[in-house]
Amino acid sequence: AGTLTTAVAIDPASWDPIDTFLVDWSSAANNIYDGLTARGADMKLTPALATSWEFLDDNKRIRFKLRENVKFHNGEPFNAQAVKFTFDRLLGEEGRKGPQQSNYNSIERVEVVDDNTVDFIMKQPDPVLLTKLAGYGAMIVPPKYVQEKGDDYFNTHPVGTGPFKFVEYNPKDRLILEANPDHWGGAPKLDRLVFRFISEANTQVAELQAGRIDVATLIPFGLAPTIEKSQNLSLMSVTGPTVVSLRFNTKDGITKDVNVRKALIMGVDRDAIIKAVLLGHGKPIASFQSELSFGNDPALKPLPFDLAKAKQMLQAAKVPAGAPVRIDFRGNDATFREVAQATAGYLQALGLKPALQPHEPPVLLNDIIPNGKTGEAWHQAWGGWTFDYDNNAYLMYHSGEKWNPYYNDAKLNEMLEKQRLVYDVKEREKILQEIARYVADQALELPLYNQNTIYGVNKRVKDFDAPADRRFRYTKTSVE
Amino acid sequence: MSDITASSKLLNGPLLSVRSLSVEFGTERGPFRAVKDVSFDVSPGRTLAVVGESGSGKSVTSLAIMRLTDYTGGRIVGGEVLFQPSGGEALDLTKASDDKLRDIRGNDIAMIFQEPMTSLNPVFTIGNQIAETLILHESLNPREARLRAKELLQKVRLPDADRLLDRYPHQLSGGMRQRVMIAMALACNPKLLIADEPTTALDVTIQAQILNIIRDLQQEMGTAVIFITHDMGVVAEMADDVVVMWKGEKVEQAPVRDIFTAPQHPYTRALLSAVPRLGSLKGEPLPKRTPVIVMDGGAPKLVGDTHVQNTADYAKPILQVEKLTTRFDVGKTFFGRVTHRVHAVEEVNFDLYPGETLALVGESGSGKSTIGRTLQQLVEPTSGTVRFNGRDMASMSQGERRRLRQEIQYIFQDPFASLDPRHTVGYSIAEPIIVHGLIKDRKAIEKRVHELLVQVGLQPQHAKRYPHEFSGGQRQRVCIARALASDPKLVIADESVSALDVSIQAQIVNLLMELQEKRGLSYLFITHDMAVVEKISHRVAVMYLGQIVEIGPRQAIFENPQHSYTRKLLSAVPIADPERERAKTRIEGEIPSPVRAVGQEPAIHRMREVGPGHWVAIEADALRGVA
Amino acid sequence: MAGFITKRLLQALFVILAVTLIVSFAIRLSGDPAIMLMGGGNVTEQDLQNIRQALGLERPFHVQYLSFLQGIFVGDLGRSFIGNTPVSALIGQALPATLLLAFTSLLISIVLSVPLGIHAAVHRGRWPDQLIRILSLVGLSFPNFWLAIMLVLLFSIFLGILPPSGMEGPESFVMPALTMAIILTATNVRLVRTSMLETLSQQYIMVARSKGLRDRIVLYKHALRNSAIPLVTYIGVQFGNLIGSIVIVERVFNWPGMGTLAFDAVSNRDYPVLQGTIAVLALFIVLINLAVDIAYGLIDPRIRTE
Amino acid sequence: MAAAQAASSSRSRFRSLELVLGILFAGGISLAVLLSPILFPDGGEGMDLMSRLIPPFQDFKHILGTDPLGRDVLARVVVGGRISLVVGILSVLGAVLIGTFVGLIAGYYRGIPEMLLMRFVDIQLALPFILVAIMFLAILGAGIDKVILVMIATQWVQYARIVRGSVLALREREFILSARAIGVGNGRIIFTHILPNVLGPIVILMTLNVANNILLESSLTFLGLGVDPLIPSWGGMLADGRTYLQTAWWVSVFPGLAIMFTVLGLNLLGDWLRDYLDPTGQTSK
Ligand SMILES: Nc1ncnc2c1ncn2[C@@H]1O[C@H](COP(=O)(O)OP(=O)(O)OP(=O)(O)O)[C@@H](O)[C@H]1O
Ligand SMILES: Nc1ncnc2c1ncn2[C@@H]1O[C@H](COP(=O)(O)OP(=O)(O)OP(=O)(O)O)[C@@H](O)[C@H]1O
Ligand SMILES: [Mg+2]
Ligand SMILES: [Mg+2]
Ligand code: NI
Repeated sequence: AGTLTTAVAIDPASWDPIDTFLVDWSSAANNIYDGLTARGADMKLTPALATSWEFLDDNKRIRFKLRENVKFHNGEPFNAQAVKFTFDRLLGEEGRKGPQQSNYNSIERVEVVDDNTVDFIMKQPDPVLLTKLAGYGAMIVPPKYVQEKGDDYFNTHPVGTGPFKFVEYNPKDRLILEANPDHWGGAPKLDRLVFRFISEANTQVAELQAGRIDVATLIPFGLAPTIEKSQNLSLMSVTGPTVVSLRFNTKDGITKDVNVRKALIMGVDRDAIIKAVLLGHGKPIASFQSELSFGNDPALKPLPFDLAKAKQMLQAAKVPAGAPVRIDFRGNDATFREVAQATAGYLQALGLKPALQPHEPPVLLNDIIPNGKTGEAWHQAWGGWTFDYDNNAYLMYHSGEKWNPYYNDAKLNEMLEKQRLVYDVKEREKILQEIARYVADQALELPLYNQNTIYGVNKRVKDFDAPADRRFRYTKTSVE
Repeated sequence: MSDITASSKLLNGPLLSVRSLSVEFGTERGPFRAVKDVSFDVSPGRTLAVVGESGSGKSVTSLAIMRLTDYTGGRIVGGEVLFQPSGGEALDLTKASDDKLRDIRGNDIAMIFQEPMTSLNPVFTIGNQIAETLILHESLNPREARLRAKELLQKVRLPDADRLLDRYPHQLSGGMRQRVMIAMALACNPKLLIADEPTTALDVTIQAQILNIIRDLQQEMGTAVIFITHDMGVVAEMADDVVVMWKGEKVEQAPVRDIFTAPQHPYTRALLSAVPRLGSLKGEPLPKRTPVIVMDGGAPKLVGDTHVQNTADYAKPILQVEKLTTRFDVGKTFFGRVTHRVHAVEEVNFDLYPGETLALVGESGSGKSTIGRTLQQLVEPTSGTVRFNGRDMASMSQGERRRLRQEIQYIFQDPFASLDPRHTVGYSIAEPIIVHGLIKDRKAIEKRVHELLVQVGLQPQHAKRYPHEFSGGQRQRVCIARALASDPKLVIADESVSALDVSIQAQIVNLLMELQEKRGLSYLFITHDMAVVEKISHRVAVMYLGQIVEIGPRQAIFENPQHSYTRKLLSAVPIADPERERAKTRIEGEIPSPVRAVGQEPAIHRMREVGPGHWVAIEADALRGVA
Repeated sequence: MAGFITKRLLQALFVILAVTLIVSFAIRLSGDPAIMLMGGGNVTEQDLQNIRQALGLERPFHVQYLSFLQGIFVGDLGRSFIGNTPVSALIGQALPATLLLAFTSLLISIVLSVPLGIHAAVHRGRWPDQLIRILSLVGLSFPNFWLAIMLVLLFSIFLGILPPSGMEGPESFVMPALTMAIILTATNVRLVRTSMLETLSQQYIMVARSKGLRDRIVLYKHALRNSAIPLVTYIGVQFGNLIGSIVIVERVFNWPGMGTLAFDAVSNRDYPVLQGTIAVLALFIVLINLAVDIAYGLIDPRIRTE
Repeated sequence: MAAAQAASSSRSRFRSLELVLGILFAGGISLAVLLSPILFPDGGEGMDLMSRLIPPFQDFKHILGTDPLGRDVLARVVVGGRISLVVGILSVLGAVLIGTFVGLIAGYYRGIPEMLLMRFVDIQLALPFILVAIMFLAILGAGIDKVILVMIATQWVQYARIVRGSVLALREREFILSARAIGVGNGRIIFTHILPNVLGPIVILMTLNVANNILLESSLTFLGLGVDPLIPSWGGMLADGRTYLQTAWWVSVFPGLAIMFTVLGLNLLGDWLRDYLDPTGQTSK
């Protein structure tokens, strides 16, 4: 019993699964909808609306057995038709207008076998598909409701099969859900969930301190100690998907030279930054992925911090003293602002002349990066919810990708393409690790850290599983 | 002297007793003592006239009595001002609390300020400003107050009082504003009325009525009056006692008869000798300069000589005014339709010749200033033509018009308002020289400014002062100097000598006449002072309700006035002789107003020639116009 | 008067046209909403094309702008790119929140600054003046988000009497309005003070005093109205500034207003929402300034002549 | 008003006190800022992650403490004045010059020029600063010069409107008429008679806007649009320090105080200038 209030940063404006890519959507909607599969706070994949699945026809067909006697919140039955409808919608006209379709392009179509069985016919292999079915665009929606009420109504009055039912939505302010006692996984312990949209970190913390929210999702590291010290609050810090690196311009400037890039990496004390700026809420990384990520190789170690060696290498590469290093970054990322300054401090110690250039995010995203207008380096933060290195690596290193304006390497391209066709887990992992090593070898980026996901939680909240990816599912949680 | 002895002494004595009052100003050049050790008494029902040199501290003394010097940066550095309010203890106003002072101000002691233009708040209606005092001191409600305000306006002979209540100060003529000020001061039937040059902007007929009102008040309520004036005729008519001030000190005090018959101090004598007397040029066709006695240090000295002003050249007029009409819109509906207009000037015709002085006299509000402003292109005429040197002004180019502004100078009726408060008077005087490029060299300009200041009776070091640091008369002289600076051909002088003491006035008048002789200047001289008119003008035009009702050679007008209004005007002139029977003229009845509803055009009366160049309006026509 | 007002309203229409045209044009130079909508994941050029087509962004600029204008005339401001919500619904919700906040803070500021400014002017050079002047500067020395956080720390966390954010009851107005009012007041106090000094040296003020009027009447009736022109003008200008700076205050206090709406619209390159909000805000700013111009004539009859 | 008399005698002394204090504050801070290359040769950039967030008055080397990156707050405050003062002063000067000129012309000539100029002003006024800033900086790219340009572009209208408002009232005053009557040309009337009489509110607004603009830079930083965070600036420090208000107040309070003293100094100078320009103020209340 009781109400739990969670603050998330952004109001996604639509609760339709195919309209959004925002984590904040998932933070709330993960309680409204179910997917065929699910992933808990421990990041393990479990059955959800599908009870089991098997790969047929040389992996070209995947057959799902569906859970029976499940009803949508509006009373509509969940069945194979609903699954087909969901994916037809996602892959059809409707889905084309949203950002989710492209994530599921590997699916050719969905076929109804019987009321409780569906087949997914694959266009091409997709090793990550089962994970993708646990969230976002693959959340199952009620066909009759959507068809009758229309898309606009559905946007603001979502209906799913999840543990909580929609009650009220005030745009830019809050979303209110109530318990769905008939949920197939059992009735949740809480009566009500409130999600408030608060985009300013200081405000979230203030609300948390004032006891008006129970869970804060946006906590600047500078305020972490305040929460830790507070009597009725606790700070939860878990390894999350977000990794941060400084990507290098491999085409122009001093960073053209791989040795210079390596020197830059060695010249920055990443451990010190994690300790001082992130206050320990992060881990060093050697490749652009978190340790939870599929494809992560614990054996791959980051280049060590060695100022003297770095200086030497710069000298060897004939980099003049005071050579400029410009770093472009997202201006609204307060944490990175500090990290960037600290990094610049180290670059300065190397005898270089760093400059930091903040940008409005759309500008960085639309113009500076894709059009190759960055300085010697730029800020890249990434947090794929699938926890699969493919998602990061392909977009970052494959030639022609928007995020990769400079680097074009046939060997790397080939490896990236190849792993996408491999279902064999072991083999795919091997290729991914190879990619990571290759990238590290070419020093395409300065891997900074894997940033923890931190929550500020009121101590009255019990059984709060802190999910690494912020996709809450408050089925077991309760409040005092 | 302690308060207690003071009050016991005052019990049956004077209402106000000023004892050794001294007032000082802190200026940038160090402290300046404007009033030194001045003492006098005023008793209920009596009038004390204060006369004296311009800048001698008259206004400052009166401000100090009400303790208003506090707000002008002045400081009472010595003396006391004992006031006996209704039935209560005598009170030293220099030490009274703010609350007490507020009770007294406006209620027991009221003041009419010297400069009516700047004394009214520009953003409130006349009605509002009068009613305010009544609501405060007489506890009237707004409706009653408005009614009373209307009565007061009628009492000071303002036409169309009802509508006037809703008009703003800038829509009134100088004399109208002055009467509003008077109405305001009289509102609460004060025990003591301080009137600082209350009638300078009024024509003599209205002046006579205002003086009557004050006398009535004295008789009915026992009001004591301090009357500051330069007009010795008014002094003779009004005063019981006279105080003469000179350079911040009281130099003489005596009953009015004694002052006129046996002046003691040399300054008093100099002053009286300068008083212009109506009829002094009887039989003479041309105006005449006469020598004046001025104070040189402490001793009187005779300057100037007698000189007939034979300067006018009637060959070709410098200025021709034909059918000049100027109207103002005063009533407008929300949709911008005009409902009422002020017919300020209606089809006025006259010529002015080089070297000639034309005096424009007439009732207050009859359109004299408006004519001046129209000639100076400050107001757009509604119709009519004005020719300067034969050229129609309307057809002149931008450049020609600007040049015209060098050749025609207009001296504003209110000197304070017409000087930029942010510039020194030296700068203001130099400005016409600079903008018309008359003198190029900076040193030479400075020299010329000093010269001009000396000519108008000021000192070269005054150039560095700002307008607010001058007395009313001093400012007026600054304006005259400024007008003369551009070396004009025609000067329009609007009440330009009215704030000057007669001695300075005589000097300025002589200066103007001298310049006329040397440079062939023409003057359009707007004034209410008939004695000055007689002395200075070649011809006279008399205005009434926006039209010229009589125009002709000075001698003809003064010795053979034809129009009834002209006659009334001449008979109302106060004579500087206390022995004369005090005039008791009282004009009753409807006061004609120049405000008319749209479509109701006034009748233009025809003129007939009664002597050479002497034209008079046919009165039957005028009456039809009024009706 | 009526003529003047109709003329100015027509001009206001032109101003709004110009403003929306500038904004619509400029925003299209600085980023592609399709990319923003895709969030930078797995996107192909084809995907982007699809989205642009769906949003009607492939049409030439003038066509897009004209259809926006057509929409305005039938009261349809289009739909948000995000969530497909009608822009008019978004504005309908945000506008009252912002206007309420803006007017409350303006009101607070006027109520505070007029007496303080007058007091400072009257006591010029002495301690009340110095104190008021220095205090007003403290309000100017820290940015509004900083002041906001301080207020939150004080009232919500330390004293626990006001909600730190959100628009709920009347108590939630206190801090956002105060934050903005502090800064406005700092400016207004000084403006009132200067204009008062100018007016207090006029002769008619002395005349008013000679009538025995209470200081309050002399100052608040006679002097204030004569000093009001710069103040009233500045309030008109401030309203514009207020709308500009309200973005930050709304963010800090999580106020669901126009500032947030416009800021998010810019960040997401959500053209319809941005165009709509700017048009509505422009309308208000223009109307306020029209009111100011009309007020001139009411304040000072001498200006009425034209 | 009881103290009025005392005031008049002490006024001249007070006026010079304003001048002295104004010069002391504004001048002192400007001097420190000018000398900053000598006082703090490392430009406040000397980072030391090990000595982060030292409170003020505890370590002799860091009298005002250190920031989250272990940089000396005092050094950053002094060096930070460079950008802040340049931004504050240049932007205000630019805006004042343009705005005053437009306001004078519009208010004096009225008619068509007024209509055109004032509608232009309305357009500018209706574009909220932050949004203009975002778009402008997005299109032109960031940088201190562009920040100043945006401020000028958005703020000149304030002056234009204020000036026009005052001019409307002034041009009906008698002394303007009398200047015209003497033949003073329009240009000269505008610049020698009208301008000095509208300067009071402008001077006040100017000195206040210097503060405002120093702070605007921090608002831009708050929204992620500011300038290079490596170059210290008061606004940037305030924005960066906001998350440390509960744990390390000194990071943002000292730059705030620096702004305060600068603004106080400038305002005292502004008041003095206003008085200096207003002769009537010298002797009357
Ligand atoms: N505010 C002021 N500051 C400095 N000096 C002043 C101030 N007001 C008046 N004075 C000076 O005090 C003297 C007396 O002025 P006051 O106004 O009393 O003269 P007045 O006798 O009324 O003259 P007038 O007949 O010309 O009006 C003058 O010399 C004048 O210059
Ligand atoms: N701007 C204006 N708006 C409306 N009415 C005006 C305006 N200026 C003057 N008037 C009116 O025009 C008439 C003539 O005014 P004018 O100033 O010419 O009179 P005057 O003869 O100079 O009087 P006085 O001797 O009292 O100065 C008056 O009734 C006055 O109220
Ligand atoms: Mg006087
Ligand atoms: Mg007149
Ligand atoms: Ni007081």
